[in-house]
Amino acid sequence: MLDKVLFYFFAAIAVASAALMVTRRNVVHGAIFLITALLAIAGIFLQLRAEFLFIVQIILYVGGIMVLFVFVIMLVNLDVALQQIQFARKKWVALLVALALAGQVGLMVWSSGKMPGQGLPVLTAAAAEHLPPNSETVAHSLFESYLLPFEIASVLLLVAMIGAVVMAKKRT
Amino acid sequence: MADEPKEPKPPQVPTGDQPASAAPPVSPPAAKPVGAGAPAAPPKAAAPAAPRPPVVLQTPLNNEFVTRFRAKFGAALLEAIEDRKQAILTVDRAQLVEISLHLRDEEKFDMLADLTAVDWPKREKRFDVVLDLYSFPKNERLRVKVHAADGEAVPSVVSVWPAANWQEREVFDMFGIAFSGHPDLKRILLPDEWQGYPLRKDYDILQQDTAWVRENLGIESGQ
Amino acid sequence: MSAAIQATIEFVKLYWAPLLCGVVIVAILPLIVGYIVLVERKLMADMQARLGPMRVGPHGLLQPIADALKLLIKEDIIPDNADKLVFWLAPVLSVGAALLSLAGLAIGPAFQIAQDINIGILFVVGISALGIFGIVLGGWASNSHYSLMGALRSSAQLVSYETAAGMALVSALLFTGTLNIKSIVEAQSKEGIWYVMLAPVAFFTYLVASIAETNRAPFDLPEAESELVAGYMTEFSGFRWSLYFLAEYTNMIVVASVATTLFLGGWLRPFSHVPWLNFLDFVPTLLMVAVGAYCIVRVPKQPVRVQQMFMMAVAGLCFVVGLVLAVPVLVPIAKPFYAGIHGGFWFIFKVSLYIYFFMWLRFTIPRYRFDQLMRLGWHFLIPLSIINVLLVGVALIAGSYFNLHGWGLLLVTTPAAVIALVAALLILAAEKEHDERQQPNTASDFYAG
Amino acid sequence: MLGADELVINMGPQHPSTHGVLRVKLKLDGERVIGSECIIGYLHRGVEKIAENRTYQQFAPYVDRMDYVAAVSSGLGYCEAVEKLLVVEAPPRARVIRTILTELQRIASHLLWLGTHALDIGALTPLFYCFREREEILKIFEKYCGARLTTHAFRIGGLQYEAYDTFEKDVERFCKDFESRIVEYETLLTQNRIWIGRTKGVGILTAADAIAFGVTGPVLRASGVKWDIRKAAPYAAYDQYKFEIPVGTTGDTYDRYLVRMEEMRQSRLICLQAIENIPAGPIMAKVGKVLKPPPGEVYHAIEAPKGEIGYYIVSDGTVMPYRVHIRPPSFINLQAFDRMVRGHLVADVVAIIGTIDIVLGEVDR
Repeated sequence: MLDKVLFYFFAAIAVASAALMVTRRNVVHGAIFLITALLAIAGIFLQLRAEFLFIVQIILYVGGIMVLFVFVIMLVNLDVALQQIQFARKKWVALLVALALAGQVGLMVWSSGKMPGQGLPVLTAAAAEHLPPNSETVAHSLFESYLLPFEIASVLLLVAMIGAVVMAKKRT
Repeated sequence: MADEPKEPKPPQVPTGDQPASAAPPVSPPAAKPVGAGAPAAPPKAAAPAAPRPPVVLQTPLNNEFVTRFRAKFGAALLEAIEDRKQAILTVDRAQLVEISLHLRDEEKFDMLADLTAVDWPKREKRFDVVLDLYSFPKNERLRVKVHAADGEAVPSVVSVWPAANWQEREVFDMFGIAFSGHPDLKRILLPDEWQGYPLRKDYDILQQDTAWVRENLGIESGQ
Repeated sequence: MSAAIQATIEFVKLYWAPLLCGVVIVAILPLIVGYIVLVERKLMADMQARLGPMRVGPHGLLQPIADALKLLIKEDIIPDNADKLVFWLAPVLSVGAALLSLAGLAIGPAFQIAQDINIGILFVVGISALGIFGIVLGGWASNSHYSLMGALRSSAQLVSYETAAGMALVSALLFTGTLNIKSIVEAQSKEGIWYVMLAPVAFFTYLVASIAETNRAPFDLPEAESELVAGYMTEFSGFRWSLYFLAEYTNMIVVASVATTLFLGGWLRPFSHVPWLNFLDFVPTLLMVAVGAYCIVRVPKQPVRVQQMFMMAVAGLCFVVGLVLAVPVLVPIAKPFYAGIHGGFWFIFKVSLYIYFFMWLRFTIPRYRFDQLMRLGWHFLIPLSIINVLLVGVALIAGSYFNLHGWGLLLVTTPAAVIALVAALLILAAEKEHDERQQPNTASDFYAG
Repeated sequence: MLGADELVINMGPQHPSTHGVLRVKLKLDGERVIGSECIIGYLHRGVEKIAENRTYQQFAPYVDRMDYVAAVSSGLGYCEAVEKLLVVEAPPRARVIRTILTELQRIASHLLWLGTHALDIGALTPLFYCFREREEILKIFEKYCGARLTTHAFRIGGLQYEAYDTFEKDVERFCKDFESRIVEYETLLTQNRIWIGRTKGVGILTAADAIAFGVTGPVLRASGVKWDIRKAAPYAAYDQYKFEIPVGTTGDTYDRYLVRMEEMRQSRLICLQAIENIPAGPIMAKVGKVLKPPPGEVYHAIEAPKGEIGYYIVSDGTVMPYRVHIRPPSFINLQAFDRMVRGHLVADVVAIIGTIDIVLGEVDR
């Protein structure tokens, strides 16, 4: 019961702030609603007893990426940005894509359980006390099962970072 | 202080109640006058307690430096005197920049200590612009004056001594003397829109730009 | 409907203790912070040859309350061109993040709001980092250049030093193998050695980084009053301003608590596993009695009768606390309370020492310039902390190879620390050389005396 | 708001570290200063106009209100200038006492500079240590003439007050204590890495620039020009005492700091020498009640704590000066600010304002 309440609470916040994020003209307000959406999703992770994902969501997305976002936004001249028309073109394309996506998701939800092997997997909830500590689980899968892909991904990120630095340096 | 100001230039006997025992000359002089020891300074108030002897404080200055200067600029040197052992040259306004360059480079007066003006409203050319120069190598001071009538511009010496920048602005601010060639001649201490030039003698101490005060400070000036 | 009520009742039944704890902490934290400020002012006054607040209450003891009242009833000014919503939100965000991160901390084995959350230390660090939004958004919303520059400085500074702090935490976490706060302290209890001994370089890195993260001197650039007036707080006044203040000091408590937990053995008594040092259990009692006695001595010096009574009351309070601390040691029946009471004492004691160090620094040294601060972070602390993580890792592998435990681990970690220290010196030397190459030779012998 | 292009930021006239009502318009590129303009005059009181409407004696207290942290020095300059105009000289005893008080004032002024300068750079504590010692000096002033800040300690022609009974003892005790106190400040700052980082290489003023801008006082000396009016054209009783003129080499903020610290030490030595032998005799020359200097003009400069303070006085033989012009060291030194600040960061701006050691009362007059 409590879980359900919490879930709908966070889900509602996430959806609402995502919508607000898209519709705000003021970039900083948009960023604030994005932060709210990300936090609400973190809340859903916590409600699912995935503490590690919860904290990673907060540290990486909210604490890391969004800080940089806001930092950059503040450097932009907002008055100029406000005067530019932001949603004028490709309105109909966007609408079409959105409708298609919604249809797909709806179909999946509607068809769950109807066709074997398709649709949403039906999960059975384990009792909270019996869950393995999930940071350890994540660590095991990252550093044991998927060590090589993990390392490759880190090298890739490092390369990207160095590349960004080099490109930024060249300009000045 | 609106009574008729006297010209300080002609050597004259002091009329104030000069104390009798003003015997010892100011020692040590703040800075040697240029070429001290030249035929300046007749004995001053030698006898104490004697009936006040005539004290000559301003004497014509005639020494090597002045000779050199006169040879170079001739007619541009209007007057050279010594007042209380301080050398004062009065020069032609038009040649001020050349003279300044000469003084800075040849005579090593490398610092402009002070630049100001004095208003003599009764005179034909009412303003004195006064430059106080100092020479580090020679440890000497020299005062250079130019005369300027109201509305006449004085050549700016900012190009010679950057130190003149704010000081010329201040003189412009207070006396309304324009300096031709000044990079940024505008008021410095008073507000930009202020009317009048306060240090002119015809500007009373109680007078002020009441319109400005009312408009900007929102108060009646109370004067 | 009844189901919802049922659920609520269930919820309250399950979680009444942490809820109560939370409410209590939120309620008394402003008071605690107020007194930390008073202590800071008194210490500063003492170091600066003056008295500090003396007027409100005896020795200014009621000053925080007066200050809080004043701030509460001050006019709330919102600048005309400010973004009202964000201006309103920013201080709340700041203080909210700081308070929320307190939930993860354990003050003694008995007191923790978020019971046994297994990401404990990450929770504290991650949530407290959210406070940055309060600063950045507040600076932006004020619509003032000073505020904005303060905010930009602040975010740049926080992002830089978070890395170093995180790396320092990693070095210590390598020893514990867990993120759970209780387990971390228990691990130190089991090893019989605090991690500050095993990872001194990490402790140092964390110390510096935590000062920077809390915007304290010498890294208080976001609010550097001589340059940016008050940085991001310039346009804030009254209660909003005090919220920022509350957040800053709460953050100090948080970083001090994290350091205490990870490096200083949390709630453990020094040498808790050495039986012949058990007499150290009397130290808390003696300390409180000493403070009380000092108060008694000061009583006759108080000018007014009310102040004398107040002083007596303070002394009495000290004695009572001393008694409470003494009972679990002396009375066998009260033994079960020993861990809770003495744990709380030692934890608070260590946190206070850590905060005292912050204050001491603030009174002593000048402020860094922004470029110097960034250089210190990126060119010195981050490389050092990364090297240190590597070295600690190697030391740990060596330790497990030789099967070393407790104090024995020092055999491998000390060389690691020494190497890290050498690395630090090398980095500094390289920096200095770089500086000297940069410095243009402007000396002029023109007129040189 | 902070675009890639330049940003103009206004520092002051209400700002914690512009030392008064100085307003600086800074043109910034990020945090780097690419241009600056000082806007002054907020404290203008028309001192020079007032002078033309007061008698010579009446005007003397006004000069104390210019550099109000070094009132004794301004007063000395004015009194000596008028004495020169009158062609009188203060008696030896008065000259020595003037020297002692002026040197104490120099220490006090430098102490105030040190405290606020350190505070600007973020060191909180030196301020209080400095004020502790400054208080001792102000107590001596108070005992001597009843005032602490705007003292009006001297009169034209000498002194009004005889040194009080324990004057020598007080000065001596202060000087004895002060030796260890300077060491205290230096322990906090001189070797401090952050302090060095914040001041070394900041606000460099070369000797050529310094002379061109007419900069005087410690700022000039820190640029390597060994020039001090106390030596170049001794006034009061300075020719009787031995002291050194400290000079810097690079002319950066750190050098100016070192020069001023050393100057305090030298001032202390001068005071110690002076109190050893204060000549007996009158303290006032014979200058009548009504001063009517003979017509003429005089420029007299002394070494104030901030630099050369000069008085250009024109007399027309009446009881009121025809024209008094004051050459305020802070005003002239502040001109070099733009040269010093370009290319530095915002944080350096406050360090540079502090290091020029301006007093707005004197800049604006």
